Amino acid sequence: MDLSYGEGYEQFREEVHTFLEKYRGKVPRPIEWQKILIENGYAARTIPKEYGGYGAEPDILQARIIAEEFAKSQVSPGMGGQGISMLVPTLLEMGTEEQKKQFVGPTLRGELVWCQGYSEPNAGSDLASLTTSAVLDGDEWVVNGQKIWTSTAQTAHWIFCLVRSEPEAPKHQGISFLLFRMDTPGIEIKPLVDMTGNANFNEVFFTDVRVPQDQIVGKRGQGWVVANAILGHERGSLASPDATLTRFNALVSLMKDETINGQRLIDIPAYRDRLMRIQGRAMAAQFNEMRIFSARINKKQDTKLAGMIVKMQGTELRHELEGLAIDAMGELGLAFGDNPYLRGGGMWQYQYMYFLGLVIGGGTNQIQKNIISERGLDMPREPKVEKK
Amino acid sequence: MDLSYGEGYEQFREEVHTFLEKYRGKVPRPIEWQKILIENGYAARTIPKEYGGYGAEPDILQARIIAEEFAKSQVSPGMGGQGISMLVPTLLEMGTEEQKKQFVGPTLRGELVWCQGYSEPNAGSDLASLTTSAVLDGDEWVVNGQKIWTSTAQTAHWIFCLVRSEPEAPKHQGISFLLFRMDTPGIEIKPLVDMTGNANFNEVFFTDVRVPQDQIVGKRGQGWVVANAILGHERGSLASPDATLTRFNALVSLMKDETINGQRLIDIPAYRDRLMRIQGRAMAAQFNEMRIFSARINKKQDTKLAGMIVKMQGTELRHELEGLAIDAMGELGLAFGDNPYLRGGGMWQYQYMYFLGLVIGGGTNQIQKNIISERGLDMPREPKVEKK
Amino acid sequence: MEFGLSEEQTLLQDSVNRFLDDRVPLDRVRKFVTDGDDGDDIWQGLIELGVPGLIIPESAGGVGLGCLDAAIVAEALGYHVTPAPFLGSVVMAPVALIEGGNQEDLLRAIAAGDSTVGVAFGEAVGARADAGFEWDGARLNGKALFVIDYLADYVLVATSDKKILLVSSAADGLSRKALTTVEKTRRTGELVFKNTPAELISEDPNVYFRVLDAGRVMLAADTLGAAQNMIDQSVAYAKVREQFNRPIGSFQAVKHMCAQMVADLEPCRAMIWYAGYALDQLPEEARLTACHSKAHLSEVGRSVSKTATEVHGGMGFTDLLGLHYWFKRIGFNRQMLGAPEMIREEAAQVQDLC
Amino acid sequence: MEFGLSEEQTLLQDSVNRFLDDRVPLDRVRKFVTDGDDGDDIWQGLIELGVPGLIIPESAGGVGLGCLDAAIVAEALGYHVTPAPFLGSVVMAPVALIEGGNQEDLLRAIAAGDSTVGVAFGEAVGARADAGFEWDGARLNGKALFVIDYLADYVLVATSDKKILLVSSAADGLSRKALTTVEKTRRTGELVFKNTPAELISEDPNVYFRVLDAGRVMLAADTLGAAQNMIDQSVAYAKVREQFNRPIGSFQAVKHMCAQMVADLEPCRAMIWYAGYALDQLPEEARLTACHSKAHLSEVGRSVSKTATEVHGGMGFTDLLGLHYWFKRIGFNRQMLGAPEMIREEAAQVQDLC
Repeated sequence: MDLSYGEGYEQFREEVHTFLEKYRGKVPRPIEWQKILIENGYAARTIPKEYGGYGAEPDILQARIIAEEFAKSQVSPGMGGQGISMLVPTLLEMGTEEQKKQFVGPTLRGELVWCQGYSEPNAGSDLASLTTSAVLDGDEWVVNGQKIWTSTAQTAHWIFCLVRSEPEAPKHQGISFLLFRMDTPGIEIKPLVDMTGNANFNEVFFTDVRVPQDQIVGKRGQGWVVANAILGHERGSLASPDATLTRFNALVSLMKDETINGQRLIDIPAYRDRLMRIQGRAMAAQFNEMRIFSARINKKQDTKLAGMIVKMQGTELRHELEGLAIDAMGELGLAFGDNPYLRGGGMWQYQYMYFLGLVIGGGTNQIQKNIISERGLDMPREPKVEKK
Repeated sequence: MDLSYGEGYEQFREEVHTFLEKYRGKVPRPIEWQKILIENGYAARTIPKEYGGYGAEPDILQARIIAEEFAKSQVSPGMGGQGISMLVPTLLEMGTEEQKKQFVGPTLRGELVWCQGYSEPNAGSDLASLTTSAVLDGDEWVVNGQKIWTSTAQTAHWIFCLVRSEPEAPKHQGISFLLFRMDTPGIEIKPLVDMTGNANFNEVFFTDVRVPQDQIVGKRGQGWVVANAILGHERGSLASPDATLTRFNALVSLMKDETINGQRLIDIPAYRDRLMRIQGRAMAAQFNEMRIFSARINKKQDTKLAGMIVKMQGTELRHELEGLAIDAMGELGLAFGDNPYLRGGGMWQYQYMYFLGLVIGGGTNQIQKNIISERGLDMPREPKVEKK
Repeated sequence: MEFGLSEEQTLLQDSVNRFLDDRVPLDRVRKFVTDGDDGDDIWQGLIELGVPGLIIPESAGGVGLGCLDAAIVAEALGYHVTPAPFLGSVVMAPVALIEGGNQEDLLRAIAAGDSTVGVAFGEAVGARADAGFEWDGARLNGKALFVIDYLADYVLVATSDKKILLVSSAADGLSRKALTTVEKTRRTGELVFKNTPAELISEDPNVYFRVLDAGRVMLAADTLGAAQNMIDQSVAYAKVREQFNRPIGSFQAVKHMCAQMVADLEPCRAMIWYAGYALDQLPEEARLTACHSKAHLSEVGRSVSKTATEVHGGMGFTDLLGLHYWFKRIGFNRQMLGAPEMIREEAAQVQDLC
Repeated sequence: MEFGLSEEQTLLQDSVNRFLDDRVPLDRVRKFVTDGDDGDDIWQGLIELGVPGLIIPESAGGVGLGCLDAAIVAEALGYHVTPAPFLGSVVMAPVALIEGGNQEDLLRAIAAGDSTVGVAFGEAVGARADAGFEWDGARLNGKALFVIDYLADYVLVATSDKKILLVSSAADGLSRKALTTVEKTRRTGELVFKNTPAELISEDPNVYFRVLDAGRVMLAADTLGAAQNMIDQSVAYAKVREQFNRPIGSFQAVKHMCAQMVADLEPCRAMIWYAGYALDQLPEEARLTACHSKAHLSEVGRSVSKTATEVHGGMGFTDLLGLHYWFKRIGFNRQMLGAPEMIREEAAQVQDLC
């Protein structure tokens, strides 16, 4: 254990700091800002120059310092989204030279916005049973079917999409990974309102959508392998311990500010005990995250199980944390929307529900437990049931 | 809802009360007392006279009044045990006339003590896979194998025992229900020490134990049906809400009497909150029990689900209740055995462990949940795996 | 001796359930919530069934039944996430007015379905910083927040010293404003009083507690119904939804989630019956059982509503099945008239444990 | 920057684990518990590994390592439910003596394995009615209960006003008596003082807290190890135990119980590392992380020990597999030096939240 960064890194931190001081309050529009960030190595840092990145050697401590300094300064760290976080690493690993050249740069620069077409109404936990079909007709794929849980479908220019191209093959071997424009004829988008009242996600319908044959990543039938090359990335990011800590601090403030019968909520022992219980769990989660982060540098550290449990524990904890705030506020905890007595911008109820969504999303916690026990603990799989 | 018993029953209560006043402090030895109880209809009340019972019509209110008055007076309600509670109802339902005549009376009078031979080391949750064998040799069964979780094996005169008599039949149809003497040659008893340090149970080994052919209840291969005719009885009795209430009151007293740094435990809000949570659950359990009890009178009331959940909820609740006492006592909560600072006779730690045993025993709570979902909610069974 | 509903009670609940099955399907709830309609037809139907006069004496035009009967109606309303001004009109106001003894006209109007009553008990149950009002013996000044059915013809107001007052919607100096909450099948709002006349119904703390207890048992009964519906929906969904070539209900994980919900909720049914019965028949037990019913059902409700949503997977999170209406209804019942920790402390006080 | 054990630390833990695998199998634990042997050979082996002097400076004959190193040894001891006078001798006494600064001889004797030290902190952590003693500046009168390793050569005694004293087993007027507890791998007893001389080690509350925090982290680390072992046993058992013609580990219910145990326990590993590191390196965070480690591991430990017993079915309840030794070890760690609710309150105090 050594929780200091060391001298070389302090100098690097200073550089980042200087950069941020220069731009603080003077950040230009997103596309332009993204360009500046890439040029200075604060976005797309380790992506090769030839594909539009900065081209630095991977160094996780530097990445951490950049993240910390940007967070401290509250300057925008640039663009995110599923194109940058999921498609770019996929293409870099599995794409052709032409695909890397064509897509990576524009995506990094924010010129190309992507959405993800994986889940379907009947393929959720059992994603590999997806049925959106792609049939080769001449030199084009003809895509028919429906996707769900597609965020940013309205603003995306392109979609990366799992389709069933080989209906006769075993289910994991009949899937292909296609890329196509969202303005292709035959695509219809329907917002999917959720329990928070927002449409955080969409349904996307495909009717005879024609996709050039070469807009495929990997070979025909390799789509499952292509998609899984990066699926792990997404799960961990759903419940970050840093965000939990921020919310914990907000909860402490709330409990100090709010009163019932003149007594501060923090002075009610049963609530205080629940608060401290949550802090203990949040601390453990944060240290676990530091351990995982550190293991990316020192590859000798085994953090397989430590990583598998992050999404499950993190989402449950956040849901409970938001729930304590609601409880302690009594009637006030119900406030929502335009209610003038809203506390914390209405985020308590919103996050309480949203994190229940995340307990389910990205692989329900039941699926997570299957994965932990089967892949993490090597416990026997359930006997398979043959396809009817 | 009408929680009064009505006038006729108040007179009956008076009769019971008078009887108890007569004997209070003057109860003779168990065997003799059991005889008096049966003669007066306070034991074996609804069992026909011809088989040694009192021969009254079933009346659950009367039964409840008897139980209440005996509990109040703290006079012994007579003998219990698996012979009276499990074998007698089984014989009355499934036994031959000769078996009823031979066994019911002596069992009721306490002249015959029984133990139960159901579970085996490799047949616990999956009881029907039991392998203790019975092979007919001339006019005798030859029994070989091992039973476990057999309480009172040392004191029992006889055993009622599930054996595999038809090894070729499907597993539920190859079992027979035998009765035999515990002093038959070839029976060995080994006490089974459990986590409480006591030997509440035993292992029983059979080596070429010879049993007369006619000491079978039901037909060959019907043993599973015979055993299940009464298995439900046992489960409900493992965690009675009345007993939980008694323990709750003891816990309140403990928390009023004990102090930490001069503060009564009941005055520590986090413990008090846990105490009240437990009281809420205990209350719900008790009202649920009253509902079930009442439905035995008014058969129109459907209490199928209400009955199925009793064992599971009751054992978990008791385990938690005992655990709160331990927690609140701090170091003192660890006291056990001959420790002079023991509280409540050491029952807190003992019951804490014993009720963890009952969470598991009588069908683990995982098996209970299977039963609730499949039989109670009609949810689909898991796909079966063929025998290897 | 009988622990259970009488035939009449079963009939009552069945008839309310049949009406609600028919008239308040999910689409109707959705319309109430999103189109801002007033739900008058639902209330009219309940009036025709005699619900408003349920516990009002026959001498005042009511049906003369008891709080247990009201609780089983509340359960049916919760089961159907029914928008209706039930809590104040049918239970808390009648209990207060009968105890107060000086308002037969209003009782009669409620029984006839001509008047509705909202509930402003927040200040008495646990005052929050933003709210607060003064009562000078004749008039009110200040404001009351999170008033249930705040647009009703009258509002029952409890003061921090456990007096119960009645304010007419037509009273001078009264202004009313909607307060959006997460649960939209109940209309919740703010009342601002400026020298607003109010009538004293009771200054006896025992009456206040009796009214409060009755209200709490009704919220708990509403949660019982709502949670039961979520279980029913979960079991039905798990039987038809397939993943991995099997109904998800054949997976042990899903089965055990359903079994756990049942194990937690089923005893609550008997608890509500007892608590409802105790309100009228066992006065010495009524306070404790009301506190515990409210607190325990709140905990079980939270757990069931989360688990049921999980059983539905992503669908449970969307608006498509509307499962969230039940989730939010249960959330509302938890927060109003005292959150669990506060009520458990009250339960301890009732038993002289603190 | 590195969050994790160094190679040296991994080697240390491996060597202790190897020794314990070899010398303290379940049979040896059972013998200690039932035959009343003194476990001297186990302690001798740990002395040979340098455990007693682990955190004692090299200048006093020790190894000069830190509390994190001690914590990973504690974890190994918990994993093997090892009977050994570790807590007082290896951690709490050295911390106290180093801070106190006037006991180099004893430090040297501990490091050499010549002296052991027990712990009597109950009075300071939370006084119970039966116990209690007075300290007049030179001598003790009264009694201390539930003293850990009460037969050690010395006992570290904390007073209710946070002084730390040292009592020799040979001191005048000291009598000692075993107190049976449910957990028999630790020897727990009662000390009765009659004008018993005691030496003042520290009257600085900061020292008291530093010693207490170190002790709490060690109990938490012991629970980490014990709970990890229960998980390992559960997974192994579930793979071989068959019911319904399948290993029970292929049932989703059993798999999910195991997954939940891992999900709860795995983050605790990082927590113990951080808390151990903080004791030496991050003094401003040490109190809070020690409190939370102890409280959180107590909760996780209780849950894991119950679940692991359930995974084993009836076998888990018997003495045959000895699973209960881990169950009780975890139970002991929970109760000693402060139960969870009390410690969480302390955590709130540390942050000025109450």
